Amino acid sequence: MDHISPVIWQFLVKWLTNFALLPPEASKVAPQMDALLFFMVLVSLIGLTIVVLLVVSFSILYRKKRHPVAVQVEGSTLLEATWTIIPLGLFLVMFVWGALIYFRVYTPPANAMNIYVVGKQWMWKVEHPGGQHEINALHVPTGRAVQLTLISQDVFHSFSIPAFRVKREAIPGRYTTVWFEATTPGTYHLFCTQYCGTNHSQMIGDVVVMTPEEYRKWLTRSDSGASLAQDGERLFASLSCAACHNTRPDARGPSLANVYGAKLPLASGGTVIADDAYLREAILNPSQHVTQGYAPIMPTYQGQISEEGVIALIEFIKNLNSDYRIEQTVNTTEMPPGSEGAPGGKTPAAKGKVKP
Amino acid sequence: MSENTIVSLPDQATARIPKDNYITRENGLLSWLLTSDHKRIAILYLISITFFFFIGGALAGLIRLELLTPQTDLMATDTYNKVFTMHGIIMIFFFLVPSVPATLGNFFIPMMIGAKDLALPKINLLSWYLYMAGGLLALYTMTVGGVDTGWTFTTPLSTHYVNTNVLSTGLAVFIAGFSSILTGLNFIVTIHKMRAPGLTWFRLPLFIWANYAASILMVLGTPVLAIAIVLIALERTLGIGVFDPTKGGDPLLFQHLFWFYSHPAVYIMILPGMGVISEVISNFSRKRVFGYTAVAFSSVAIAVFGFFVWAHHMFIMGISNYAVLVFSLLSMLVAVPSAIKIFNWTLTLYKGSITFETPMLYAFGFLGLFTIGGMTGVFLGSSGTDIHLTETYFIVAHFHFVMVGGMLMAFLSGIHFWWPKMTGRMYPEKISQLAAVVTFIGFILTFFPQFILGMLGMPRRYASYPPEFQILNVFSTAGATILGVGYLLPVLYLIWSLRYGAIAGDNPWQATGLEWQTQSPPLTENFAEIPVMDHEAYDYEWLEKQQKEKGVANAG
Amino acid sequence: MSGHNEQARHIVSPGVYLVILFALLLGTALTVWASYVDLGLWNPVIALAIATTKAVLVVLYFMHVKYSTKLTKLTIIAGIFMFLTLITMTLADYISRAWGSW
Amino acid sequence: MQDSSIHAANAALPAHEEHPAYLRHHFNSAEQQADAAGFAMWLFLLTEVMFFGGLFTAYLIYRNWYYPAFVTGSHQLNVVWGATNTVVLIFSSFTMAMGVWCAQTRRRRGLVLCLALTFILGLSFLGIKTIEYREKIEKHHVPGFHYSLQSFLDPKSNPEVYAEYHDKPLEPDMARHTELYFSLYFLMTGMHALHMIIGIGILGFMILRARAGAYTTGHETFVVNFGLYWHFIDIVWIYLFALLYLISRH
Repeated sequence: MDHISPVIWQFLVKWLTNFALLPPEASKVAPQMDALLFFMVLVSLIGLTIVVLLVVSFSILYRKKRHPVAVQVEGSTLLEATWTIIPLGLFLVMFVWGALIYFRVYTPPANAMNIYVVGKQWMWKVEHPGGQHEINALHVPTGRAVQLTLISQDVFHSFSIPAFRVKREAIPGRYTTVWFEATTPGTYHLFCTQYCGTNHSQMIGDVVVMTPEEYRKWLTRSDSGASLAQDGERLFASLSCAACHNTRPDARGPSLANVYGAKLPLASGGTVIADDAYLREAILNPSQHVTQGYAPIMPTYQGQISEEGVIALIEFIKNLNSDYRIEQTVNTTEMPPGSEGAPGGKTPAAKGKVKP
Repeated sequence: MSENTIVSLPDQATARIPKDNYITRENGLLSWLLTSDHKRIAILYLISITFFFFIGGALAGLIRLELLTPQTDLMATDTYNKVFTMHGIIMIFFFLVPSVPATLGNFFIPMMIGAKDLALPKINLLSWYLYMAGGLLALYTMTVGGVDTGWTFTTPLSTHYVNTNVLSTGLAVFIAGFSSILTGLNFIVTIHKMRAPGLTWFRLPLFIWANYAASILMVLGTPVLAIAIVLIALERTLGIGVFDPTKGGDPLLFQHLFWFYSHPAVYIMILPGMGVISEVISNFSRKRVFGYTAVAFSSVAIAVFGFFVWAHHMFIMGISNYAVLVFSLLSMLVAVPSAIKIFNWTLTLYKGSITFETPMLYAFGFLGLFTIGGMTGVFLGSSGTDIHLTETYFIVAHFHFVMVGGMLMAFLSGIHFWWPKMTGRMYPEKISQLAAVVTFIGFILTFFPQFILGMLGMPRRYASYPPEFQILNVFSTAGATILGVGYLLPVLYLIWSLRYGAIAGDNPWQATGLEWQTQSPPLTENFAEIPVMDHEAYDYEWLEKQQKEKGVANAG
Repeated sequence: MSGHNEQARHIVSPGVYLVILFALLLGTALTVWASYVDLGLWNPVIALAIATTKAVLVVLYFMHVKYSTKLTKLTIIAGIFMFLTLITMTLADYISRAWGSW
Repeated sequence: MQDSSIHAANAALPAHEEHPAYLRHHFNSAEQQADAAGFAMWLFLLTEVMFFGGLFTAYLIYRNWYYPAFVTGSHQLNVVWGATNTVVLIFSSFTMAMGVWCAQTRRRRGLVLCLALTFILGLSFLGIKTIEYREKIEKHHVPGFHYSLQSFLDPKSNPEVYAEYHDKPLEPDMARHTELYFSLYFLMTGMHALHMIIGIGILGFMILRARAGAYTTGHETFVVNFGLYWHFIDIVWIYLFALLYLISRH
């Protein structure tokens, strides 16, 4: 074998020893996905074998030398029906099976911990609720359902973790979600799979799966001093949201305590569940999301808060279990909206505000 | 007649190419550039398409070279992005879409239905000029800096986040779209209005059915692409906001409009190829296509269902989950007619009398590769597995199996099959069989590893990649080299055959189509007198009787 | 052949054109009037219904489709069908997005 | 009376064997040729339907999303001009249809007159459209060019429109989306006007040829097919008028 270049030879050996059809299965959904994939591969192989076997055996049996005169055979309705119905049946099985997996991957369980991901050209910014920030990396514990809430700041990106068999597009202007439960500790690839411009191929990173203890250690190690909700609180104060969203009887806006997940009656009729997407819309396009009983006077914050800022605000609102915290912010910012540019000696500089 | 072939050539010592034919009728460059003869326009198309194919091929070569190593060493990422974008645009809009229809279709649709020309000959010429204008504009774009949006022009990347030549590329695609609309329109009118007496719909060769179905897609789909491109251009220049999320627009709307054309477009590309395969398999097994009606209707079914599945390109992109279910289900349905076709072609071989000339070898290649390509399409149509496989090399491998393994094989099969009719001379058989085998091997080696790469999760459109994917990429690049040889060979020997090929005579393959019942190369008006069709398509017994009578007449 | 020829291109008389013209003008007046009346949900329905009636009149008489071959009629139906497919299937996505995730 | 004239005309056709000069070589009969051309024209109109289909889809989506913006946006359009233009186009469709009739019954003078009337009506349509566009420019309602939200944030700044519809001021986030309405307005009417301009150009060419008697010797295909195109533009406008001008006027 010396006539093969040693480098290639080494490569071959290395590859053959590590040969795999699929990346490691590191999430709970991965084995389910793989089962369907193997089923499909199997069906394809059987189909291909049938076609190839037929073609080869006909080619041998009926080659001109052996079978000089063709016998004209018209079609057969029975056969046509057979190869219409059997593939159709198989495809429908694949459809249902696939739909079940799709349903599973994109329906997070209620108790999932939420991590925010903002995609921008060309990096992934990950925001943990505890205030840990990561770039092009994602640390998650095993044995716990993790929901990712994704959004893009510019173009379409796609957050892909092949080892988990999950992938979701990060869309400009809209939240998308995906969830997984990691099972095996290790470091796995994180890719942006939607072409997003020049450095698309550099928008990659690592997903680090840790045992719950190590994860806890990592969390304390990467503490940034303030949780996401605290960031949101500062922003809430510096934007003077509490000027209207407070608990006074004459408050111009609804109180935000316990609003997350609640069913809100809308001024335009109908109700809506106040989830992340709704809260984001209500901040950026408030007039279309007015709660019943309030006047549509809230100004739009489009262009004034970055996506991270919106995330921090949502996280803040999510954690509002009582009006106490809002009252705190009211006390620190007693000024009408519009004059929030006043020297904020009392409010610490809030992250997430777009500088004019 | 030999035992291994159906080819029967006239006595080479006495045979001559007929003096009066469409090539010799008029001379000079202008007689070609201003021609309205569908056969000459087909030749113009053939030359220009081949030109664009090799440009697209060269770009593919660059892509494969870059991917030989995990790092970006041959070109910078932005260059790489421009290269794969141009590869996609040229191959899709300037090769695959017009390939079989504009060359073989243009040449043979009128002949197969016994007409003197297409219904609108001047429009036909216009569509070639539009095609060239679009193509040259695309090349111009490439020389002045290229474009790096990917052939899908995804918004808001293409409208707000790149500074490259999106406008001129868009214009090129827009113009090429017009060319394709006019070709499709011309075919539909011709097939409806110009059929020879006696040629009913169910006597038409399946090549006609397939092209008819593809033409419907061209006429109904392409305008939507046109408006999508117009909107992109206006969004870029004036900021109309229709696709701009910051202005309340929805960037996904662009993808709806784009894929409304571009999904049917893959059927525009593959259907005419399927038509070629029907002709070739029938002819080289001397049998009527098994289940003629089923194959004919499956073409139409593909065309109709092909319009209802476009959103399966957007399963993970934020369309509603309900839409995902509907489009996934419909995508499963559109796979069925393709399966029907595969089995009908296979069963056509049953009790035939099979020979293995080059067109047949390519057709066998098509059968195998298209089966794989089609089946892997189901992987992507099923919403669950699509999550893992979409946007990876699995997609790349899938559509190259369908487009290159399917369409290009069919195109080469058709070119070899009709070469004697187009030029009056045979191609050299042995070397062309070799080329067919080389192409097949090169193809498998190039694209099969990409399935595994995709399953492993390697994203598409990456200039650099994690090192563990290298070995499969090396395979793929090695295969591409072989594939390149496989494509270069036919160009060389086909050109050689123009002068030195054996004289083919009217009907070297003993084929039944009307196009074979006239001289080769044909007269400008195709037939000395308008033929009357009095038998079914692929009626080899009729042909035998005909030849016997002719033999008697000649002897007498 | 001449008889066949005549049938292929039926000549519509100016009288018919005149009637259609007045019908179209009436439709225009009607649709403007209707838009000033508050009919709630029915406003767009009525506007589109009137517009469609007008379009059908134009197609049938001005464009001679009433007298043309089945092929022409089929072509038009195919076109309208694809037009509606594009709109309804795209809107299906947009409308069902509002239903929430499942 | 007309019927008899048709018969006379047909009888005057040259005998079947001698093909008329306009019959192109690859057709077997003039009838086949006219059939093919007509069918091709219909297919072309199909592509036009799909082309506008993309715009209508965009319109419907954003109208559903931003209905208040679309309503107030449409109040800024002048319904009188819009209705006038509809009437103008309907008349031009009528004169075009009469033109086709003249060609079919071989009335050269009538044909020239009808085409000229259609030409003039077409030009008037564009003229009115120009007036409307100018008004939009003056009010800064052209997206991308100093677009101003004033008419929507403060409807009273626009007394004429306010007097008629008493629009409530839109909230700023909704008012922004009027820009989308006007984008679609300009896109759709602009595409339509572009088709008109092309049509008028062809009409001019046809008038010259018709004066020379080109369409009144039995070969009226071109006039018939152009008529189809013209009526199609009319139909597009009928829908544009209903969708852009008449969203809600009460």
